[in-house]
Amino acid sequence: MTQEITFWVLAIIAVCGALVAVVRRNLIHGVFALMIFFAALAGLFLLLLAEFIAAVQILVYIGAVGILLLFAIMLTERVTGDDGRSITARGWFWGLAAAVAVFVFLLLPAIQEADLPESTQSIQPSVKALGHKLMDPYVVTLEVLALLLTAALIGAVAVAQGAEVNKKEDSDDA
Amino acid sequence: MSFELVVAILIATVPLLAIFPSLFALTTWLERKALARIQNRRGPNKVGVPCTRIGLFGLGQPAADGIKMLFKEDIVPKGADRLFHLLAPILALIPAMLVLCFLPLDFSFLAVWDESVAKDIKAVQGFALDGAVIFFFAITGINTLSVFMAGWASRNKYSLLGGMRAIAQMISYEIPLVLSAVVVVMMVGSLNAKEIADAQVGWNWFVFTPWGLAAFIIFFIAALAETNRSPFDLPEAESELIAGYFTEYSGFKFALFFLGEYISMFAISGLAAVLFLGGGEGPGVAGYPWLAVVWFLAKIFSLIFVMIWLRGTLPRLRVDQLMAFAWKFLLPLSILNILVAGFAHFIPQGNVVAKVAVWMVSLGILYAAAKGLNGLSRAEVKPREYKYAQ
Amino acid sequence: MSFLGGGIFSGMAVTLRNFVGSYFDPDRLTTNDYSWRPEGQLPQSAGEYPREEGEQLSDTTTVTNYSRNFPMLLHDGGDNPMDAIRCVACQICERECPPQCIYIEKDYDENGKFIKRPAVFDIDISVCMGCQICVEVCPFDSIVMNSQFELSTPNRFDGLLLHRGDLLKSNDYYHRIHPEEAKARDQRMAVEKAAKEAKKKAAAEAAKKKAEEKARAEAEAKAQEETGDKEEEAQ
Amino acid sequence: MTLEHYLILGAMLFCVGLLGALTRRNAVVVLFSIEIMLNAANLNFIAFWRFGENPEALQGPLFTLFTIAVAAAEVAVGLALVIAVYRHFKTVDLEQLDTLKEE
Repeated sequence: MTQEITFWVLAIIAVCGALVAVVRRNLIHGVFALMIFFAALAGLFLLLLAEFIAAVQILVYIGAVGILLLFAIMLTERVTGDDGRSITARGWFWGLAAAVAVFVFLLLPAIQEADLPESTQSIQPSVKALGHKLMDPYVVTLEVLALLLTAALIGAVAVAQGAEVNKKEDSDDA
Repeated sequence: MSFELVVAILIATVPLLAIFPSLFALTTWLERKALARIQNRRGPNKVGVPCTRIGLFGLGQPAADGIKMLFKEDIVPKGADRLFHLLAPILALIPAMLVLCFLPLDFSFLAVWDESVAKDIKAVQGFALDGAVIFFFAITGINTLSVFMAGWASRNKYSLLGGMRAIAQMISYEIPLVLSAVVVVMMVGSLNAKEIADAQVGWNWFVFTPWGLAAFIIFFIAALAETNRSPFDLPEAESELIAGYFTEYSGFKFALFFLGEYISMFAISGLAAVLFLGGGEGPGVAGYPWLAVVWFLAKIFSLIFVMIWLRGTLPRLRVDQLMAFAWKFLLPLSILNILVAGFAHFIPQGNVVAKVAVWMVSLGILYAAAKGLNGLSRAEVKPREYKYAQ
Repeated sequence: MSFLGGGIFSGMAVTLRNFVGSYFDPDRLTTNDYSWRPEGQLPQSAGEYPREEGEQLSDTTTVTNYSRNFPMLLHDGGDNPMDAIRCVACQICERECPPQCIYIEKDYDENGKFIKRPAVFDIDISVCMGCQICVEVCPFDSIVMNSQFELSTPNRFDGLLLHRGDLLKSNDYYHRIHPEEAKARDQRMAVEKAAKEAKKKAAAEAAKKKAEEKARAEAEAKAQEETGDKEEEAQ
Repeated sequence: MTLEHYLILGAMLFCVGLLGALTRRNAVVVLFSIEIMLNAANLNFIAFWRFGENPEALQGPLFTLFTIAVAAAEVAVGLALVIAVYRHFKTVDLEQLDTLKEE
């Protein structure tokens, strides 16, 4: 019973948070709604006994991605975050229609048709087991991921700084 | 949910909610008193028992301040975002209170009447989670958001500047903070706070190993920055930003910020005590389990006193110095520390001589690296050049 | 201490000494204790607070020499302080002041000639940050730090703008509040003055010599001229 | 709670993300929406792991862990691109970034 209440509350918070994040005009409000969505999802992970994933979700999404988004908004938009122009693209109706159609005609029937397992097995969540798995079969994946993150770091710095360097060169030429 | 489970949850959480806010009141008094004594002043010494002239060393000051804060007018600036302005102090307090449950303060001794309730308490306490330490860091990170929220919602350029400074600082110092904790996690092989504390039983505190000492120093410095304590209190630099992100806060919202800041100070000192100072370990714990809580709080308090002492000693850093210190000094040093700890752990240490040799070598490497990094990142100090004089 | 972080530890030792010492050594408690007196004897208004400059500082304390608050202007005594003011309105401090809280206007006599003293010398102490840079740059030792701190005022605009009259203090006062510093400054000034006078004397002697030489040369030239003239006449 | 609940929730979140990505014109909001879609997928991974045959293999959490790391890298690079675009075009409005369009 407690689990069901928790699930419904978290599900409603998650959907509302995501919707607000997507439709809100003020971008800062949008980012904070997105944080609420991430937090609700972390709660759902906890409910599914994936506690390490929940911690990583909070650490990465709220602690890092959210702050990064805030910085990007502060650097690109007006500081108030209010977007004065029309917020939706020209074909917004078709976008809405496509999203609803994907849900109603593509995802929902697939879920309802599928033969899903009903019962859960009792599990003992263990960070140690996760760590061992990362070291034994998935070590190459981990290394590739580390490489990817390094590349992303260098790439992000290069892309974000590139314009300035180019500008300097341009002004030197001129 | 059974009634006994509810009782267990209450026993596991209520002491935390009772102890730490009252310690907060005591700490504000201690801080003001200690700072005053360091600066040759007396500090609060008038407020004591109401309606009398009994001073009680000014111990009534926190209560008087609290009452004053409650009755102050709550001002919201005209252009402010009212919702976020209200939410920011709450969001500052909640994560700070939340992380307290990941400190291994075991209150199961309170359930003297029933063994099963004591067992339940052990099960529901936050530090029983397998990844308690990583949860701690994750939830501490939310604090940053509240700082931004306060700075942005105030519609004040100083607040926004303070908020952005705070975010940059907190993100930068979170990395050495986590990396220095990784050393301990590596040594114990667990992210569970209880297991980490238990691994240090019998004065095997991690602070007494070379890598543990280095990690403790890095952790403590990063913790100072993370909780915006002097000398890293740039986000609230009074002389530059007129208090930074909470410039526009008054009354009880301001008090909430204050409370949140102190609670996160307790929390991070508590984590330092768990990781490096043996948690609740101390003489007499085996016989009386409640002594563990006392020892733990004593360790937290000694760390807090060092924080206050440092605040009375050191001047504030500049922004560029702050960033350079995090990225050019603490970060490489903490990564090197992980390497040193790993090697030292796997070098066979049969006898005492080998062990001492390994310790001396690793201490030497760490010190030399710190010295070298310090030399590399130190800016050339020149006397001030005057433009017009001479 | 030369090891890494040693500076921090020695600083902490200093503050710890202060912290512990303040409980045993009354000299380390420098605040005036407005202790509770029986009803009726409490200070009724701000005017009853110790206002005299001398009263604010007890001379037994060790920090008196180094306590500083806002700048003041020195004069060398006499009935009219403006005659003995050291400031020559060179405006170096005005230009060097980081928060730009000093405002100086030069003084002119009736003929519009600059006389070396300030007509207006204002310091806005709501802006001043007490950095002491003006003291460091002043070539005439005319601006030094005061340690008066009872500056609270009901008016934040005019009340916190100190004018020339408020800032002018005698050298004796300076000796009273910062004895060591003032003595050192006076000694340095005396040495500098002596050196300057010696230089002046040397310069004067040199000038005298030069003048003598010139006179001699002129005399010689004249003599030559005269002889020349005579020769011409003779021719 | 059955698996179906979680899957429908995931599907709904995915569609909300899709809606944002298709209809908003601010590049940062499009990035949010992509994050929402990735998170919906993560929810599905975890739900399938929890209700699946062999939870000891920990495939769901591991895949989610990798997804989160990749998403973090993606956000970092994406936001760097947004900033670069903003520096160049002085806007992050996706409808105005049409220099390749035939006039």
